[in-house]
Amino acid sequence: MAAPAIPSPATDRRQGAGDRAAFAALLVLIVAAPFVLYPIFLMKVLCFGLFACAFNLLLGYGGLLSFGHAAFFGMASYVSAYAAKTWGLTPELAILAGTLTATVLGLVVGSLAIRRQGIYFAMITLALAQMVYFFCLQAPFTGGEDGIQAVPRGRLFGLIDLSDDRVLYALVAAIVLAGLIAIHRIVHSPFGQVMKAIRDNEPRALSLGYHPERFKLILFTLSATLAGLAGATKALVFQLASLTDVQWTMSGEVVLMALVGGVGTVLGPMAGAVVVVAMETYLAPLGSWVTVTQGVVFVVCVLAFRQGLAGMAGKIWRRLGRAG
Amino acid sequence: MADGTPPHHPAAEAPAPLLAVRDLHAWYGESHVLHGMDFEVRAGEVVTLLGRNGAGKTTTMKSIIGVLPQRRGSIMFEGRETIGLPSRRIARLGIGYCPEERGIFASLSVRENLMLPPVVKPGGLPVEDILALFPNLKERAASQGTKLSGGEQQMLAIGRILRTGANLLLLDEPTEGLAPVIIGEIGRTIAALKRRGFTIILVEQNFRFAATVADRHYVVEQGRIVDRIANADLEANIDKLHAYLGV
Amino acid sequence: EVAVKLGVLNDRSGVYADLSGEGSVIAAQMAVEDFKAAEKGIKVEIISADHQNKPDIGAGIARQWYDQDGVDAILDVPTSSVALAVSQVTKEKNKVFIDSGAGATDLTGKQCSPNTIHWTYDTYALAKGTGGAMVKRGGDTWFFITADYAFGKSLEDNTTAIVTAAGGKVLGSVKTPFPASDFSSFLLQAQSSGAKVIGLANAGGDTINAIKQASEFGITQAGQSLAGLLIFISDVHALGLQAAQGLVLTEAFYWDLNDGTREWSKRFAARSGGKMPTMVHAGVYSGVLHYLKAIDALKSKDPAQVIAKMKEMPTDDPLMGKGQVRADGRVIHDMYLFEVKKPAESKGEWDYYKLLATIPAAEAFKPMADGGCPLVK
Amino acid sequence: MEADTILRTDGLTKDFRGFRAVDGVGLTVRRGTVHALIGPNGAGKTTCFNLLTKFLPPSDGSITYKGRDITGMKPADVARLGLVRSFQISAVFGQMSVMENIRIALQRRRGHSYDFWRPQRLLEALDGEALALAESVGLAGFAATPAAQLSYGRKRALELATTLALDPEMLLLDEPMAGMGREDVERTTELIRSIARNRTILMVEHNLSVVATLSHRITVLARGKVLAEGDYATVSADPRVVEAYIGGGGHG
Amino acid sequence: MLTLFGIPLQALLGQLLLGLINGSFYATLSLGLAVIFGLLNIINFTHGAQYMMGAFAAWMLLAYAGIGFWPALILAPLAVGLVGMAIERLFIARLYQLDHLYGLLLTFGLALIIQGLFRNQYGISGLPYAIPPALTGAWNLGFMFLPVYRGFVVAASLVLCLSTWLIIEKTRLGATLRAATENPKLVEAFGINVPRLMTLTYGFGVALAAFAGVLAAPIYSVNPNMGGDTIIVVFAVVVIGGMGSILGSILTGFGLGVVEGLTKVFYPEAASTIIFVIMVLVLLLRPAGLFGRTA
Ligand SMILES: Nc1ncnc2c1ncn2[C@@H]1O[C@H](COP(=O)(O)OP(=O)(O)OP(=O)(O)O)[C@@H](O)[C@H]1O
Ligand SMILES: Nc1ncnc2c1ncn2[C@@H]1O[C@H](COP(=O)(O)OP(=O)(O)OP(=O)(O)O)[C@@H](O)[C@H]1O
Ligand SMILES: CC(C)C[C@H](N)C(=O)O
Ligand SMILES: [Mg+2]
Ligand SMILES: [Mg+2]
Repeated sequence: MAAPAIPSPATDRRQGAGDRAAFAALLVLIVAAPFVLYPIFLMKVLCFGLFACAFNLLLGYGGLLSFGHAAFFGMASYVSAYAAKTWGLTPELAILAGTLTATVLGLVVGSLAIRRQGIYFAMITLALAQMVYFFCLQAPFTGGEDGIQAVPRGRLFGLIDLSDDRVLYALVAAIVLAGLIAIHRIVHSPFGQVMKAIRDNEPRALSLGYHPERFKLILFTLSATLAGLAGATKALVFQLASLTDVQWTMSGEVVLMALVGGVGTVLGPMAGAVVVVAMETYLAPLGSWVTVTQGVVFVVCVLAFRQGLAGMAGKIWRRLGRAG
Repeated sequence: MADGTPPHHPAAEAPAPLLAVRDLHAWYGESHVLHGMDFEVRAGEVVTLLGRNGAGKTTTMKSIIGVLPQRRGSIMFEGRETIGLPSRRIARLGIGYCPEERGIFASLSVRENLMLPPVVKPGGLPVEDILALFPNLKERAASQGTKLSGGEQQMLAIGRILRTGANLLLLDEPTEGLAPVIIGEIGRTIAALKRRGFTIILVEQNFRFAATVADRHYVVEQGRIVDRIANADLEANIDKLHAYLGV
Repeated sequence: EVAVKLGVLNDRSGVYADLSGEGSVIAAQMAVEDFKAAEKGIKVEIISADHQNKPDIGAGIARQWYDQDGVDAILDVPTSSVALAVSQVTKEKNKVFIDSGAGATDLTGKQCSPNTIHWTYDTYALAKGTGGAMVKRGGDTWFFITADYAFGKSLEDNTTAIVTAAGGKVLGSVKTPFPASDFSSFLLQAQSSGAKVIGLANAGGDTINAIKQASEFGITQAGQSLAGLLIFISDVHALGLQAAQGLVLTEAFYWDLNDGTREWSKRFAARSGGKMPTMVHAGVYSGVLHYLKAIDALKSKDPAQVIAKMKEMPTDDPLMGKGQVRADGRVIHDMYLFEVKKPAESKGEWDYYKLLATIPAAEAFKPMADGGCPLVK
Repeated sequence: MEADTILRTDGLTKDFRGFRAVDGVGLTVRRGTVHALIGPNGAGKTTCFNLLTKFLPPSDGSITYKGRDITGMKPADVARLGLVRSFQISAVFGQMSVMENIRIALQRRRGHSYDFWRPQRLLEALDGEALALAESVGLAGFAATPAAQLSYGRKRALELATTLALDPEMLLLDEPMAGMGREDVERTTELIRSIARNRTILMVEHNLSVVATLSHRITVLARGKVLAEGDYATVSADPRVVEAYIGGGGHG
Repeated sequence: MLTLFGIPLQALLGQLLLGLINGSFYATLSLGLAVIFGLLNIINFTHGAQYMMGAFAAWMLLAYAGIGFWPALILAPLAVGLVGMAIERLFIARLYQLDHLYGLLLTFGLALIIQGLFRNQYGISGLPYAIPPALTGAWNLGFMFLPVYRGFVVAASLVLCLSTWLIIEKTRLGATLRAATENPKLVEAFGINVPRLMTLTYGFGVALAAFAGVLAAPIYSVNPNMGGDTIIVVFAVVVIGGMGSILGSILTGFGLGVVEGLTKVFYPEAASTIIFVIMVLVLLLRPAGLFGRTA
């Protein structure tokens, strides 16, 4: 229906080198940042970064725009918070519980949604996410709009006390890095190749004997799982799970992050998350001007930087390559 | 238009060419595709552009109608310079364009597709004549445009510009994908249009077909006109032409 | 020489931005100026942020303020869910939280904290005021239109208790999605219940829409009365007297109560583009004033000491009058029952209320023993 | 069914909202032949292809492939049985290189398609075979070129190479020569001829000289029905075919 | 008394009527959205903000110029439509050939800006706007008390919806617009001024939203957020009706108003979720919505 304008993943080798360089830079940043910046802020950025990258796995590499990803993020965060607080599970088990919940939910939502395409796909995911939201609003265990508060951070494997922000930071950084590496691997796997082909020309893939729905469903579930991992981790960082995380505005926010960062790049959305979270955090004193500022950022991004931050970085990288 | 009336386009009698293309250059982004095309078409003529795949025939057509904005040089239509005009103004001067990829609109029915281009001058064919020409269209009039078979879409693309009264028709590979019987039909149509005073530029791969309808042929190679052959001389030049076209 | 940093954390862009928002910052600044803090050797800095009515955002900002920005006390925080989260963080970081905007009784009840003080009102006080008064005036059968979230439900529960205790009866209730814009269907249900009073257990835009539509459907003309369980003067301003007339409501403050309130409110209005203060603004002022008094008395800002001092000293200021900070953190002071004037009765732009009754501090709030606060067991 | 019949349809019918595009077509394709399906525009040829490859469900009739009833199958499963199609509008994976295009098809046969946890390097094992296929259609020099940048004729060649990578027993080609210049037409004709040596081909084509040179047997469709069938000489002499399809001034 | 599922039939009738009234807002709003989507391929997230601007324009006309409801019914949509046209020229015109996503994000950003600016200027609680004197009062229908104004709302939106539908589906204008969305270059090459057509269309869709805003002003709170809450539901209406189908969104608008109204009686908490339940069901059973064309 619409011209394919979502920037598509680059094919060439240079991209691989660029990715490696970006991963290395990210690693350095992750290690160095807590010496300069507020660790809780950084953890928030990391969690949202992973969320955005997971979302982008679906959009950038599957061409599927989900407008309901908050459901996986939020549901996982509720389950992990509940598991840690009420069942008293250790943090790693709580996160696992949250993540698996997102996997199952992803499988269910995915199997309904992937039957439709384009805007209809987006709308089904939105609608299903709204139902998840309604469930979270009504179900007693989520604590209504108060959310689940005062979630204990607990001891990792029952041993390491996570109440120190720096220790927790190390854990979060490890989880997020693992998530990003997983995404990178998925994109650059045999499965990723077929996915790329399906995105490029679905009828042709079908005529070659592939079942596009199966691939899409797997991708959807993987994306939901990773989004869940991000949400589950976030619940422990903030010791809170709330309706914000399952609301449709959160689904919108993650689209924004991916767009600002660069759709169709493995790490771009991470950069997008940095920008969006920083904006929310540091613009907060602006009060009611926050939304205006956010709006301006949206508009400018769409009009001037459609490739996102990663796109710009790529351009510069390529120019450097040409010069050097 | 009633038969027997003299050709309605005053330019038909004038000695000046209806369309004169001079030193036309065109670009897609950074790639320079036309390198100084020079040719002209007189009113009432049928002229073909022949050439291999990628020679620049379609690009020439797009430059004339103006859908390719990156162009330089001069294109005079009825004595007016059109190179700086947007395509809608060029079309309004009386040029009808039938694109290579047909450009049938999926969200419109066959009838709506047919009725879409606005009438720009008097003298177009009445709808009934067009439907008589392409009976398939009549039968499928209420279908969605792109549900037509490949060939039917081609008929629709040609049919819809006949209505508008444009006196210069740009037909880009009108016979592609058509059954031989329809190709014959199109040939007769072109001849009829010519008799009615239309001027036609035709891009063709199928030069045997071209030979049946055209007055003159221009050979395009790498964005330039490399030869012009009158139809009458075609037989004599057939070997040369084969060389050009790589047969 | 003590330097304190106050953080006004409230809704600056959402539905409660008018009743709290920038006005609360202005009120806090006025308190600092009126107290002449600088002359007394207390250096006060005020910062502010938007919690967007989301607990995670509110808690995040609170945490960062305490950890990074050296904030000593957080003020206002309308929206109970955010207030509960901020209370949690404040306790963990051992700072001071003086809430003005939120309604949850839990803040000083089951979830009370040694570091939290709840200043202006709560759902119990609202229920007591409006619910009690309506029954007294003969409105003994009720139907609730309740916003489907914790605040609405607690308002309904509290009012139900008061109404039944006073011999009234609740005929039914309907839970409305939050937020909602069309209440006509719910109003119709309320109407066909035949209850004498329709209790609106909601707030902000929901209440405004419900009242506007009730007047449109002629509910009040037909003899039923509306009880807005939480209505701020900003809501009445938005409704206009035509739609709002006759409403009975409970507030902790009204600008036109006495000379003290009038003088302060005029100054407030001058700084906020002509808008009169709500009780939330007044509560922020009152709270900051009391907090500064405690610091001045101690010449220290140590949270535990300051809170102890605040609980020890009686409260007294021109806006809320005399009162007291209870051991559970609840501030008690007089509450007022108002009726919204008819357009003809109003003499000026902000002349909206008629005072019906004053509810003495001792009766207005939930007794400490019933609150279930673990601190005072 | 005769032993050497690979595909057969009986009473195949397709209705579009009251319009019957294919009307009781019975078609028999023999193993190892090139079978052409021709007919006027709108006769139902592409629709037939869509029915055979399950891109459309038939309204009526049955399809038998290698003795198996495939009428109710899914498109991907039909492809897995070795019945593979090309499209009237060229179908390649535009953003992928020629090599990757072919590998996608090879991958389907070799497995690993669902392996999302393994590195892509695994696929390099297929490169040799992919290159050989590219070579066989004259694309050896373009292995790294993104498919979108190929000329029309080369896209067609790539599409064939990709299809061949599946090692299909039977190919359905829809107007493989449409829009090609003379050069490409000749190259592609050769290509199809070489492919046809050990496979069955069913093809739609309006270029009668191609049809005449390549096909062993021809079925003529008109208005959704079979009008005539036989070899080129028989069919082209049939007055009904001349009237409905070839016309007076047929261009061969 | 006759009852149905424990509810008196009379009360049920009243609820149905109320649903229909709400439905007329949905219909008018989703009509504008469907025009913009169906003809321009832009998912207009600013629609809610433009609805709000309509209501505010009516209020401003009254407060600053003393112009009442009736002229505002024409003037406000006109003014907001002009603003919409400026927005289209400046921003949206650059996005037509791109993926839907970009139009959605851009208009979402614009909505944030517009709502933020109004909030800064007028606060959040809203502003009073009275029902025009000619339309006060109510009819007693026996089973309920129907305010005259609500009756007017239904009538006005019905008239508007039907005339819009006729213009778009039954004239060549509509076909031209659809073609222009699909392939603007080619339509332009036929001699049609596509950019101007697009601008006018967007302006028209926006004016429809503003019209709904003026209708809403006397009964809903006139505040900067009034559209933000409705927009998602209106989207759902358009999708259920079939993206781009004008008639579909009109009928679905009214229909969903009724369904929502009934939900408010039987399971009020779910009243805002029911629409999404229906959306999922519809999309699973009918891929292109109730009245949509399959691509
Ligand atoms: N959109 C485009 N972007 C870049 N290059 C293009 C584009 N379209 C065409 N070209 C290039 O311009 C040249 C001329 O193309 P054109 O389409 O005019 O050829 P043609 O003579 O019409 O060929 P054919 O017979 O295949 O239709 C070719 O080399 C082609 O690759
Ligand atoms: N999805 C559809 N809906 C409605 N009608 C259709 C559809 N697909 C095809 N048709 C109609 O069915 C008839 C047969 O179409 P088909 O594409 O099979 O023709 P064809 O023989 O391939 O013609 P061509 O040689 O022109 O490609 C045509 O009249 C076409 O308009
Ligand atoms: C009206 C509001 C400021 C009260 C808020 N709804 C609460 O939850 O306490
Ligand atoms: Mg061409
Ligand atoms: Mg065909």
